[in-house]
Amino acid sequence: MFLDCRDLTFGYQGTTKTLFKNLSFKFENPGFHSLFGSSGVGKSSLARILCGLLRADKGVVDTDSIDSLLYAHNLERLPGWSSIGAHIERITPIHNQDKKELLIRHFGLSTHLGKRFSQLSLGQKNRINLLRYLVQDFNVLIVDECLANVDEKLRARILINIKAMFKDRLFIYISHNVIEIASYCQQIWVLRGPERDQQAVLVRGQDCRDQKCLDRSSLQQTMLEIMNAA
Amino acid sequence: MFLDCRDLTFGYQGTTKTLFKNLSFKFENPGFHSLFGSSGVGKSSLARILCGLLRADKGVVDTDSIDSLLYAHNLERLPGWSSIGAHIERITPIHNQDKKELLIRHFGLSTHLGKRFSQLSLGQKNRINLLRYLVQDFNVLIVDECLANVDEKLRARILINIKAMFKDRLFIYISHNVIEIASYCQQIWVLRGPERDQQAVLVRGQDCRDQKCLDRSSLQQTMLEIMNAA
Amino acid sequence: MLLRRIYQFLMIYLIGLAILLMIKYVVNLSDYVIPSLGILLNTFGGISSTYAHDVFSTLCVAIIGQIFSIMLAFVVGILGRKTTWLGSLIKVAAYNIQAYPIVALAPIIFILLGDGFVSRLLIAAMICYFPLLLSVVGILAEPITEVEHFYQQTGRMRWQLEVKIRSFENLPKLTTVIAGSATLAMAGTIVAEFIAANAGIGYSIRIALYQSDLSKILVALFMIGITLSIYQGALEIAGRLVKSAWEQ
Amino acid sequence: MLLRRIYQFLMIYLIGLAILLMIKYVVNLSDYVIPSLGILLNTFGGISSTYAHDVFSTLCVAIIGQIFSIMLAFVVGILGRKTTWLGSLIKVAAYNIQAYPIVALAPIIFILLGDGFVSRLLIAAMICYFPLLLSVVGILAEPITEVEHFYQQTGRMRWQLEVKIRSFENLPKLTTVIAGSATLAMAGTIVAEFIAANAGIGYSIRIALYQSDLSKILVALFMIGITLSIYQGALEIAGRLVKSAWEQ
Amino acid sequence: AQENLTYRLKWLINMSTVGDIVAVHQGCFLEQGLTVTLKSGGPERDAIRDLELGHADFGVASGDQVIQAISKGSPVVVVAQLFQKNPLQWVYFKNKIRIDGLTDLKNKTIGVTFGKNDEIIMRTLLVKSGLSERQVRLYSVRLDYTPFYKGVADLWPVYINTQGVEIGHKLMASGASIAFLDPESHGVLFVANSVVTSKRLLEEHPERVHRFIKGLIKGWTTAVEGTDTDRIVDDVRRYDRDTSRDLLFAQLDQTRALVKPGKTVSIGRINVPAWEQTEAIMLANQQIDRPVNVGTRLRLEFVE
Ligand SMILES: Nc1ncnc2c1ncn2[C@@H]1O[C@H](COP(=O)(O)OP(=O)(O)OP(=O)(O)O)[C@@H](O)[C@H]1O
Ligand SMILES: Nc1ncnc2c1ncn2[C@@H]1O[C@H](COP(=O)(O)OP(=O)(O)OP(=O)(O)O)[C@@H](O)[C@H]1O
Ligand SMILES: [Mg+2]
Ligand SMILES: [Mg+2]
Repeated sequence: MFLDCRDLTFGYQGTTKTLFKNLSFKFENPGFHSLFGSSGVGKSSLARILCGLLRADKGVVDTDSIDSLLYAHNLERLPGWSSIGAHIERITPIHNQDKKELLIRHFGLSTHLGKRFSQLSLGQKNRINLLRYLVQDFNVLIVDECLANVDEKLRARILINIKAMFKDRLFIYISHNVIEIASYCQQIWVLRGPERDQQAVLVRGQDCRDQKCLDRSSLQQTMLEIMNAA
Repeated sequence: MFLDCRDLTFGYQGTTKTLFKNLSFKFENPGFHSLFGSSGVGKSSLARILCGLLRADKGVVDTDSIDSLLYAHNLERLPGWSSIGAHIERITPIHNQDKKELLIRHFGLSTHLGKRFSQLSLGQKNRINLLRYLVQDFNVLIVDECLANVDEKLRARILINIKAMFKDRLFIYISHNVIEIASYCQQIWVLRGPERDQQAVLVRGQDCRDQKCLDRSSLQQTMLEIMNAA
Repeated sequence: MLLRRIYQFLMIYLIGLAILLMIKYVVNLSDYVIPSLGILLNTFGGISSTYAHDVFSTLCVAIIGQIFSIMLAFVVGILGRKTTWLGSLIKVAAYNIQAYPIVALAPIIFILLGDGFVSRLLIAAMICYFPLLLSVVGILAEPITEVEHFYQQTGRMRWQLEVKIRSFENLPKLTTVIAGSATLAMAGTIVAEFIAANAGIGYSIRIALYQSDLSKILVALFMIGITLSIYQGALEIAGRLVKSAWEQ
Repeated sequence: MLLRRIYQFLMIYLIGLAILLMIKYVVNLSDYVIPSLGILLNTFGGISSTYAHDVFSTLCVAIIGQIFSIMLAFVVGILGRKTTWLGSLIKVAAYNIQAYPIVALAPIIFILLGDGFVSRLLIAAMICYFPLLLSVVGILAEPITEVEHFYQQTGRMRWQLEVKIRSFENLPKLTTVIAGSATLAMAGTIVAEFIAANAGIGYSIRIALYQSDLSKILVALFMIGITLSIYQGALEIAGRLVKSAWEQ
Repeated sequence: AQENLTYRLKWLINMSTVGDIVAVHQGCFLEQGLTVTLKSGGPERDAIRDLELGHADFGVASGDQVIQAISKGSPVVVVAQLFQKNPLQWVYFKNKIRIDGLTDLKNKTIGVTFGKNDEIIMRTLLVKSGLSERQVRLYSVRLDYTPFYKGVADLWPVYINTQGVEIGHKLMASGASIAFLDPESHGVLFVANSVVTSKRLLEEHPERVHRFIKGLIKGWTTAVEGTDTDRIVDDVRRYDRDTSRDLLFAQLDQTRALVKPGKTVSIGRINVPAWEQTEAIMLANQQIDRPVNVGTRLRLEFVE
């Protein structure tokens, strides 16, 4: 399984600026990968192109090896007519019920299932939204700042658990937290804007599977690479 | 100028859980302070109480020394009928026009002023929203995850500039980024939930004024203190 | 709530009446043009029980008509919500029919359906349904992307779900319109009775008009107003119950 | 767009006509119950130009009435948007008046205002304004907290701004309702003419009814429909222009 | 100098108001120094109200309206009576039913407009016929004629000089034959269109009333006796564009017979016994609760 994009060119209609110009990158195998770049560089736009919500002006998105690609972002809301527990219950396929239970525990949401979406804190909203994507059947999941408002401790726990539970899936994790990306991601594509001659640079991350794997200096090294690339 | 809360008790109507029970804390002087705590502990609720959107069941919020307290959070939207540049222009008092120009530059928004709010990236939305509060006349500003979706480099620059420009104001910065809080904040109140016997613990931060001030080991120390308190 | 509605209505009615009487005495008009308070009270005593009965029978038709038109508005709203050719055809049809004043359509309706209960109902429903339709179309045609995104992504979106999401997000607007359309259902039924029927308050108003008897008309307006205040109050309470049941 | 509206209208009209004629031949009704196609075409040739002129004069009144009622709906919507006592009194008044079928109010209107242009306009506006009012009240009463928060916090909130924010966020709904209410303004004007005026298509319909001439009524319906399709199409285009001007 | 007057009619401006139209358009009022504006009427606007409100100076009202208004204290006076015969009659299919005497109404379905004067007239006819109300079926009339056409109702009320002509024409064209039931031939007199004004105008400006009536009677005389019928019909067509010329000629003939039923009758004459009978009928039907002595409001001096 891979996700290959070649020569993407794109600019929003009505604006003169091109966002991507012949952008090419490739996520080569399942695992926890990342799209990184400064605010406004085009990560969310790229994600929208990948999942088909936007169409590139030019170029190819090769998704032949992928059955189902989902895009989760952090402005989503759950419907308000039932509790989040009831909602999750309804949208989980039967064969994923076990996963659901486990995830609810890992995500620290057990005591909040009776609440409506509007009664949650921001970080709780973030978590429940990501959770409902994880219990779907997918090959590729783009996670666009879905945990931006969750505290770091919990976020680390969540990432580690996701990595353990979904080894065969391809994640594209979009976040501004450099340490996190350097620690947990494998292939990190850093976007740099169309004015730079190499628009996307690949950095290899530490791809940690638990909280203790961290070798301080190599992490430092990766972080530097990322920051320099961006 | 100070912000003093004594014996706050609060729980959302229709829920049984009390969020705060005789919570007391005090921000003692102008500067860049923080409210910290894990997701769902009640930071945003507390902010809503401080600015009067919610009413505590019991307790006193002493704001006698404060003329104007504003609360900015990250779900806000700007009206869509004009460009963000025009909006900012309209809502900036004349005597703050210079500040406005400076802030737009520091916030990296100069090239986006012609856009509508809906055409911005998430981080750009975050920034323009915070900016419009900063150009108001305020004594206290609560910043509730307003920069959560901005990249770290830019965020650091923004914080340093805010601290330099608004020395006489009191900021309460809510964020999940521990390094950032440890580095830039002065008084850090860590919320821990009503089941712990000391509901809020005060940690002194590094209160850096530029990017180079960091003394690695004392920062590490502060971070540990914060993490242990939470 | 309900009580407030009633006494607010009374206030408005009395203000209106006072203005009429003032004109009467200032311009010095005879009882034929504007009845005196004495005549009015007299008429009230004489016919209030008959009229109460009439208004009740009208209200029953109005309620059925309203239910009918709520359903119709949703059906058309659901079908017309898409910007497809068929959707817009249905909308054009629904809009056009409304442009025809009922006075012009009535003969055709009577030819097709006779002048029994069904015609009355149809006319009532037609007058009441259009405002509903407008709101329902407006609401159902507008995507709520933040909520719908997930269902679109996971291929779960069905029209029922779409309708449910959009209705829920616009619940306050919908209940305003539905409660408000009660008055229209009532007005519609009265018009239908006025044109065709031989029962109901509309029929009584017609007779009063032929007899040039303004005092009867004023009594009728009073009865209609008070009944409607109660009905609308009840609808609002029901709306609040639905809302809290759905949201809690 | 405009063209599509017109030929969709034609389609609907022809379907309706076909049904009527079918009934005529199936039940074997005479020409005076339902006119034959020949009579209809004949009538059309004879009176279409007069009727076209009538419809145009009606349309002019309708447009003024619609503008008037849009303004009225906004005024009442703005005043009635708060949940204060006065707000709810205004809403009750605005709702109650609507419950009275125009036929019952007409005599009072004529007593108060005479039977000139003003009364006609008032009746037209009353019929058209209520659906507008319902939507406008629904829209203006619902806070858009994410946008309004800043203005509340900084003490900048004025009612004008509140109205602007809520209107803007509900622009598609508002334009749907305003475009749709054109049909109601037309219907209202026709009813007013039917009751009171001595010009316009409503007056012609009354005469046709008086003469029991269904073929003339069918021609009138045709004229009304086609005019309205054009007017509504124009309104929709205007709505789109406003939207793009405001949003871009 | 010309004086401006407003003249409110009872119903639409059509052949029933031919004399009024002629008076306006053939200069009869101008000769009297009056400029008269015609206003059509309808169920929601009656002339007597307009007189009181000052919206009109003269008006046309039916006998029952006048009596009703007097009973409620309206200062209205009658200065002329336009129709000597009430135009209201009942149409029926001759090949379907046969009405020779009033008793033939037995078991028939009769259209009446509840609340309007045709209801009272029919009830009076029924009283005269000796039939009880249970022996006929009264059917509520609405705007269109479909129930009659479809045979749901046997008799249907029409104004003989306008609707009667149109419907008769239509039905004749399709081979049906119709007849009319005329209440007057069964002894029921019920006054129709009459000219009214307010007491005040009469007292303050009797000469103005005089001139108005003079002009009006001249108009009606021209309409009824004039030979230039083309011009008369053309004048009516200014208002009633939708009725064909042929029909208008037929309507004119019918109207003439109502306004001047016999050689000896002068146009505009107030038929006092008819008014008294009208009052009696209304009293009997509890339309008014006590006698109003309508005779005191009839001003016979304007029409010789
Ligand atoms: N609908 C739109 N129309 C025009 N320009 C747009 C639109 N949406 C986004 N943009 C612009 O495109 C650029 C990229 O936006 P995008 O949301 O993809 O950035 P991002 O990398 O996700 O940023 P962030 O980290 O802040 O979320 C931004 O400069 C933004 O202003
Ligand atoms: N309207 C509400 N009704 C009931 N409970 C609520 C409501 N809003 C928030 N809560 C609950 O109150 C608790 C505190 O919420 P709050 O938003 O203050 O948390 P927070 O500290 O800001 O968290 P985060 O960092 O995730 O934003 C949460 O458990 C949340 O579920
Ligand atoms: Mg983004
Ligand atoms: Mg929060």
